[in-house]
Amino acid sequence: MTQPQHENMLEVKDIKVYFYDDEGRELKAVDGVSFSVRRGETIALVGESGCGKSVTSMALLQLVDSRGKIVGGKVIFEGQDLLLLPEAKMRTVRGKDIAVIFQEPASALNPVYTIGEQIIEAIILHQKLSFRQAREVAREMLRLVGIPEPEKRLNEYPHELSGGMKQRAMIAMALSCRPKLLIADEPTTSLDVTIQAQILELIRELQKKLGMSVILITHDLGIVADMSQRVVVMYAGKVVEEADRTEIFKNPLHPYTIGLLRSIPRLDREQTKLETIPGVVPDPSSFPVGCRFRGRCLYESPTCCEVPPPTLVGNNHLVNCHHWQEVRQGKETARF
Amino acid sequence: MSNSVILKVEHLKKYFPIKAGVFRKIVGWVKAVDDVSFEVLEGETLGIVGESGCGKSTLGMTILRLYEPTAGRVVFAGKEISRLSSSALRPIRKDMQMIFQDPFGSLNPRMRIGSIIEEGMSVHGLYSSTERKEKVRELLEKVGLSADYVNRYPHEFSGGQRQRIGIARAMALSPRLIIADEAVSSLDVSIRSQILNLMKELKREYSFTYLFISHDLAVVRQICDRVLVMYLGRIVEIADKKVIFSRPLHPYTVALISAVPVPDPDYVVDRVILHGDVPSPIHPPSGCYFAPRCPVAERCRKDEPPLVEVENGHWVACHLPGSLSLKRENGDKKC
Amino acid sequence: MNRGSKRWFKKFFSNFSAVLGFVLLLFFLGVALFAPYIAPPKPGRDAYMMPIVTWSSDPIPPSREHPFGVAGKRDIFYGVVWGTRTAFRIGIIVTISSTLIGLVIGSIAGYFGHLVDELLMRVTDIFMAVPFLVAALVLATILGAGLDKVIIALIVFSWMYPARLIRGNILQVKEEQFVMAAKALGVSDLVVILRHVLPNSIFPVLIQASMRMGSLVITAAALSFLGLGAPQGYADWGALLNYARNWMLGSQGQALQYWFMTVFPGLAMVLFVLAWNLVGDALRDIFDPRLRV
Amino acid sequence: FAEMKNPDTYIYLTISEPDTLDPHFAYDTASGEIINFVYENLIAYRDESVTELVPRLSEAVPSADNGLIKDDGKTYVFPIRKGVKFHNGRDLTPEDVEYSFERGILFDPYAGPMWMLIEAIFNYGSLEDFVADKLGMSWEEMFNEDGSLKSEEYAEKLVSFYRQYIDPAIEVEEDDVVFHLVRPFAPFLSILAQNSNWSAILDKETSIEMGLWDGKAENWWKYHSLKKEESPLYQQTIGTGPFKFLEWDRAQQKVTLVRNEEYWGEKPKLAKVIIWGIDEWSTRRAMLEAGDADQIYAPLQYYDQVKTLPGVKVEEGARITITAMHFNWTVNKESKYIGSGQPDGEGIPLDFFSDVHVRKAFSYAFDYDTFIAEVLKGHGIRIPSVIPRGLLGYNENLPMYPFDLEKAKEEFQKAWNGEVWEKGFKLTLLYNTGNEARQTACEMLKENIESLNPKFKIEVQGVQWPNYLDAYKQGQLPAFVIGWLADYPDPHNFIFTYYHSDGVYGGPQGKLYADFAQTHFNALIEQAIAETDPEKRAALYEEIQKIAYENAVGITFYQPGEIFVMRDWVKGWYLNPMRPGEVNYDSIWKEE
Amino acid sequence: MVFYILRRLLFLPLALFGVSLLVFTMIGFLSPYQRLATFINSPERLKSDNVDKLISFYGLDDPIFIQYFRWMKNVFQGNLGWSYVGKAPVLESILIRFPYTLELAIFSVIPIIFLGVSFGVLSALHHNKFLDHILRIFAVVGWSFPDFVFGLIVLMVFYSTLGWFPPGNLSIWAEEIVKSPAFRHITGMLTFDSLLNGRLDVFWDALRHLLGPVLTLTYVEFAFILRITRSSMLEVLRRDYVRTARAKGLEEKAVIHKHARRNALVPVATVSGQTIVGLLAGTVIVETIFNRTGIGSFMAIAAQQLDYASIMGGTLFFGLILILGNLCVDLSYAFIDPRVRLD
Ligand SMILES: Nc1ncnc2c1ncn2[C@@H]1O[C@H](COP(=O)(O)OP(=O)(O)OP(=O)(O)O)[C@@H](O)[C@H]1O
Ligand SMILES: Nc1ncnc2c1ncn2[C@@H]1O[C@H](COP(=O)(O)OP(=O)(O)OP(=O)(O)O)[C@@H](O)[C@H]1O
Ligand SMILES: [Mg+2]
Ligand SMILES: [Mg+2]
Repeated sequence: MTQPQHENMLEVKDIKVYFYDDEGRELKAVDGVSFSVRRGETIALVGESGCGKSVTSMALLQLVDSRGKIVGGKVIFEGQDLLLLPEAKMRTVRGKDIAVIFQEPASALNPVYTIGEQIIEAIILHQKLSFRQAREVAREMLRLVGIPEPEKRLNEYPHELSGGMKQRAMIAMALSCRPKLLIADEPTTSLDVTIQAQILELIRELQKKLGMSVILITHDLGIVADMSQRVVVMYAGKVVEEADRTEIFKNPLHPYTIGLLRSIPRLDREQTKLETIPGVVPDPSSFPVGCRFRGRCLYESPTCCEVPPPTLVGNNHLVNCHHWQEVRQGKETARF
Repeated sequence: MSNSVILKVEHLKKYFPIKAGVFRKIVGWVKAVDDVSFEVLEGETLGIVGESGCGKSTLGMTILRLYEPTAGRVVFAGKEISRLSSSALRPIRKDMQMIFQDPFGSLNPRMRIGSIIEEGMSVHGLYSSTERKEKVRELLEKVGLSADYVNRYPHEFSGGQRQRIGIARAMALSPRLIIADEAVSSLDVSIRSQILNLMKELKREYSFTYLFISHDLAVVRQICDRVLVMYLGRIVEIADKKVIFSRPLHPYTVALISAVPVPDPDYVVDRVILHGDVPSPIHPPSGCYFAPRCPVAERCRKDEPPLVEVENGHWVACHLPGSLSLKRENGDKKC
Repeated sequence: MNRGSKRWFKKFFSNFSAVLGFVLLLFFLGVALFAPYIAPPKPGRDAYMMPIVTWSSDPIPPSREHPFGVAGKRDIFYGVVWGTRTAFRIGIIVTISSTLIGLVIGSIAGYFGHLVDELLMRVTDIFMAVPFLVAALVLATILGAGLDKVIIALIVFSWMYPARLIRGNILQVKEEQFVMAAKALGVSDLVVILRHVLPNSIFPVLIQASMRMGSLVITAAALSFLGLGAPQGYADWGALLNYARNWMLGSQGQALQYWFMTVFPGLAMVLFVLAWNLVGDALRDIFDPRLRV
Repeated sequence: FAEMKNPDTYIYLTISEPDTLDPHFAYDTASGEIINFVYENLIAYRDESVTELVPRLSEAVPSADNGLIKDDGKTYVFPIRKGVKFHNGRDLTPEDVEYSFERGILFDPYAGPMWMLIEAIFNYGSLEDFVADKLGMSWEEMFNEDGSLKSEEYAEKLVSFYRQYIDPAIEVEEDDVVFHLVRPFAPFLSILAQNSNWSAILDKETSIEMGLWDGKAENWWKYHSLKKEESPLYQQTIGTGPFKFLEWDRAQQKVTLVRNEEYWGEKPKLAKVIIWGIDEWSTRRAMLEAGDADQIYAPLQYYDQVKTLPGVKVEEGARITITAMHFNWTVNKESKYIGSGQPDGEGIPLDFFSDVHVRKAFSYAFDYDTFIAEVLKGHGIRIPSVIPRGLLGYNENLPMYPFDLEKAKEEFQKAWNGEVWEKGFKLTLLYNTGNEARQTACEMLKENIESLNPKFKIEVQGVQWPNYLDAYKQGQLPAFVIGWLADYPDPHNFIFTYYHSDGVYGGPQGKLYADFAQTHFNALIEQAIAETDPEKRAALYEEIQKIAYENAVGITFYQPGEIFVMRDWVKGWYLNPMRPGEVNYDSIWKEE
Repeated sequence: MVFYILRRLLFLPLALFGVSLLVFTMIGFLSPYQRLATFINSPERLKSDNVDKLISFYGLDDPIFIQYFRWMKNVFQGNLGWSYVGKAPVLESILIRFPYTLELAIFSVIPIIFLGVSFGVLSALHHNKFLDHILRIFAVVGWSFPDFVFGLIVLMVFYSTLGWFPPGNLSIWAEEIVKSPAFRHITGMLTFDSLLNGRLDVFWDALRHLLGPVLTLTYVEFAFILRITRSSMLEVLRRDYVRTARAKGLEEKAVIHKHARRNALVPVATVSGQTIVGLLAGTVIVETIFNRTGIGSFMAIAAQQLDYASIMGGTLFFGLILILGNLCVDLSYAFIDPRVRLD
């Protein structure tokens, strides 16, 4: 937010998405999330399962499930608040300006239509091309994402492709209209490591080629380290820390971020005992008052019962913790 | 760590019929486990790694005779169990247990966790009924859960807690061998290390023998003594953990290790990016199964490489072992 | 009651149609239970036989004495009230028996698979290849008149549906890891079925059964139309509607002259079926794992 | 408001479909209705009368007066009409007549109608009985299962049987056909006049071509009692009647007749007749209302529904039929309908009904007048015994049991020495489903009797016809309600049926009844039939009826009336009580 | 695929044998007198003396296996016996009636599926809202109304009052045309045949006669399809690919009608197939009321009269239809859902 406005392609301000279950309970799945994305930049949204990463990204496109409601905030995309756009206008943004790749390629592709039909549909919709031209574009896209024999694959159904190929087809579909922003929601979790490496490589290349911004959602810090420039760490529906990649890995200031980093088993070195974050993730229907990491945190104090404001700790590093200074201290002590 | 062999697997095969569509017609066979032989020593932890679908779980299940082997032998504690009748097998089950991959699917949703943990003991007639109850509480506490949970149902627990219940169930019988099938892979990052620590601890305490199945190399590195790498139902490499992670010989192992993203922006590996997809186990390629994706393959497409011991305890199935090696810029220094 | 089932109840009652169905069902249950008070039978007579109130078969419109009118020489009100018991009886006996038979056969087929499965499923196929109405008609004719005979016929030719369903479910549940886990513990086959497989595959069967509970009343009415079923004068909605059959068209210029013959038993029947269906639907919405969030 | 459609086509909606078109096989009114207009008899009833006869294919009605009845009523002569053509163009000859009767008698299908002629001419119940008696050997002894002869020697015997008895009984003498009866048989002419079936005249040559009996003595037995469908006449006709048979659409249960333009007599006004089976009452009624049908079959209970329909008229009439309940004096011990089968209050003993007091009590317990007024809506009458009104021997002054519950009670108290009253009883009255009046009759008896004593329990159970037939045939019914429609308008047809120990309904009344009938009825009945003087006959029948009354042999519930529902535009309709079917197609017409 | 079909067809004779054995065994429990009812089909026919002779004449008192064997022998000679209900050989009786039933089934299944699917989709889109409740109650009312009640209501309203849909198959004049030699019978179904003969007037007449029963069956049967569509649609709407379609920027209409419905229809197809098969077997009551003598009422009467030749023949025929029908359903499933492959 220190960045000049025009550099930000997308600015999400204090967005809130609540779900209501059958019993009418309110689930504050996303509760005041803000971040921004610059042109050509890859930002990573990390946090463990259920912390609201996907819901946040869906809220950008206003595709939250019918039980959920965007109850507040702003989504400013190229100077326009998307939340104020009428549905018809919003539809032209979806797929054209902002595209998504989903986690499970197998279920995100419609099983009864061929890959070709599904890609072409989007192209015709947004680019007003004839079927023939659209088909040409689709084939080109498939070639671009490295699918051999694209002509043949166009006529195949999703179930006829392997997992990696399905994901590539998804990517082709998302990129077929050359979006300005790509949301990649855990694009590789269901894939094998070697395939994952292939796909991530592909996204990186395409991003370079097409010059788009990417929001990469993942819970794998390894991928974050590999792919992103900036990192937003979420916990229980809130952003707990935001910083540049190196900063996050070198100087994490939120106790959760630190715990996360430490508890991951490392391939590059052996640990006699893995660090852990004690306790479990709180139930989204009953988050603790105040800081939501309360109860699992080493630095907990009575002040934690109020929600801390995001604090800027220099060099683009935001953290949501009362005790960040202690943390820095403690960390430093730990280091030496 | 004693040196006696507790488990010996010889030429084990497990093929599944593939029934196509709604018509249930057999159209081919999935060679999920295809001629696998190895040994496990008492007290050691053997990691089994490989991509999803390469047959790790099937191997585990077949060893335990939860699947009937298609061919081959399994010798457990000196007894060949692959031919025993199911009633003769039942008492032996006490000594070999499994922790299942899926903490949600492996607990009967309609049973209280007390009875889930107790079931094995009562089947094998261990202890009296009150002792069993006591034991259940003890076990719950051992795995880090409150003993008061006995009357709860599985759906009242989080994934990590359920995995603990699964571990308690396996431990209740004090088995000699535990097959842990991806015991942590479905867990959240922050929970995973809790469970891994628990398993390590328990092992130290009871000196189980673990067969630790995982596709996560980082986890394997933290917990195993030896590592067995599988690809499409076959073993491609077995070696000591140290050896595998420092000097992998099979190109697939190399690619696998290099592909694991490391949460450290400074750690830069020269990634071996493979091309193409994993071939289907229904129509495996001829020759070396890895050949179509292998960056260094030559004659491999014709001849199937045998599993040979290239150095002490290091077995590889490759015609060109070591021709692809792990390159990292600053990864080694931290080791 | 644990937390989970509380939630289900809450969910159940937050659904309008579920509540409607449940209330209707309670109402019918009440009518069935209190039938002797609502429509007291003549002492010494079989209460299920509707007493004859007139000798002419002409219908009599509702009056103070016969609040729903008279059809087939019998008081419709009495018939509707006691018919509730008949409806429950047919529904419950047939559903329970056919479900149990289906359960046993389906479990055996599903759990043991292979040859046993093949054999049992072929037998099931054969039973299914006999058209239901014809089979029931022949069987009921062979067994002779009477509600019990019809009930037997209905059971003999309806166990296949739960059997198939349970088999399918068991095939699915069988692959679940907790079944493997039980096997790994050395639990014997029978216990695995009874303790692990059945409790987890039975819900769809129960839901289906609840729906069938309602539709059986329709089937029984169809048999009644074809001259089978409860003996003449037995309190049964289908039989009452059957009395209306030849009076449906009314007399000239008064098409709706005999409305009461159809409306009251018809309403009872529709509401009864509706009730079971709504409850079944609601249960499905709650229990069907595919619809669960 | 419906207008008249198809002025020269008549559409009659009924509930049944013909069984067969073979006149010697058909024994149901639906078949008779077709056969009646396609075939012709020697003589016929005049219009609505059942006593006056008119010549048809015979040129005269034989009588003692015109000399065509001879030998004290043992010989009948019929001068055959000339110039009559069959539908296929062949001429009618006396040989055709002889052939027709002989074929019918030799054919005598099981459960068919030919017993009537066999009884009238030869005094046997069936051809097989006749053969067995004359040859001293039963049919089963001579024939294999597949119908072939067991031995060739039987063939000779059978041939000579034909030559000796059948052939001479019916002879052609020049232009006449002569019948020789073994004894006088009063209703013989009535049997011949019954407008259809058994006395129909076929074309001999065509019949032989079709594969009917070849007219020869040799091998005649091969043409005896075929299966229904095996008769070549099953679905074709070779008659002389006013209508030609056009089509029998079995999918739609629809028979179509067309006018015989070459008919020798007065030609029908209708060009086409459609007789259509529609089972559902409401559908029939709707079609009548819409004018898509001219006349429909309507059960009595729907009288109120049709009497006010505009454009529709309801005619009334009665056929010669009765509905009665008779008792089984010796119930089969296998019976499921007699409770425990013991006189213990939970059932009845097998011979329960052999006590006259029980029967009387039942007779007093039926509310005849209410029944006729309410259930039959006044269309029906009470009659003293089984002889319907309109027949010889009917006398409305004969004694009848009134409805009197007090008397019924007294009788029950007397029955079985008071045991019945003390212990009570339990039995089941069966009726075959579909007949509402019979059902109500049973229910009425039940209600009334149960009201006498709480220990009396009667269950009224409707069963499907197969099960009713089974119980009936096995003698398991303690009492049965059954009707009889006259085959010919003569009291013998009723008296013999119900009271004679060999009667169709005599047998099912059990062994004890047979003994009773033997001593009380049989001789009188046989005497009455051989008597030719009507007055003497009438006296004999009255005597029989008195015995029946005194012993309360059965309860005749009613002689029903019927309603005939048709459009106003139907003209010239009348009912002959003996006519099968409801419509006189040959003389009816439509006119707005 | 061919192999699969062959395998299924191989089971056919076995199944039919099983069915015939099952039914014959049931019939075997009947006493000869009960069986006699086929030949003595009403009290009227009891009037003759030699009724009992029919029992041995027709071999009704033979041991049941002998009777079965006799029947089987005839069947192998292509003779299914004589139908006393159909008054014609069994096969002929079935074949002349079947087209009527088939026609009714074909004409009914169109509105049944159309209404069932459109209302089912609507219901799912308004899940648990007012419209959903109304539609479902409307459907369940139809479903739970005994068909004879609704059939008679239709008859009353559309024939008696409005004069639109008369019962029966054809008007008299049309029947004359159909029965004339110039009219070619190709399918046996009146509507199709009249079109093929170029007789629009006859076609219209036949259609008029069809509409009453079609209306009845539609209202009584569409609820089932509605229910399946609804639950399948509900399930599909939660699927990820629906979200993908929305994310592409498709209009909601296209999302639902193109992406969701097509998938939801997969199970509906199976059920529809079963509905057709069911209609072929179960239109007894509607046939009776609208006086369309079809195979259903034929079988019902045969069963009531215990006409065993008709029952046996009919069950064999139905068995055949049901088994073949289910085979077709399974095959069609493979064509509708690309995931199912027949190799
Ligand atoms: N349709 C929905 N109805 C109710 N609650 C929902 C729905 N979708 C999401 N939630 C809730 O919102 C919270 C955030 O979910 P979200 O999918 O954003 O998590 P995530 O961070 O993407 O997790 P994962 O890594 O598992 O994808 C969760 O607690 C979830 O329970
Ligand atoms: N019951 C079964 N029937 C048919 N095929 C099976 C069955 N179980 C496993 N397979 C197949 O066998 C192969 C090996 O499966 P397995 O579950 O052993 O793999 P895995 O290595 O454990 O994979 P993951 O890491 O996903 O658990 C796969 O191709 C799978 O599809
Ligand atoms: Mg997510
Ligand atoms: Mg696995």
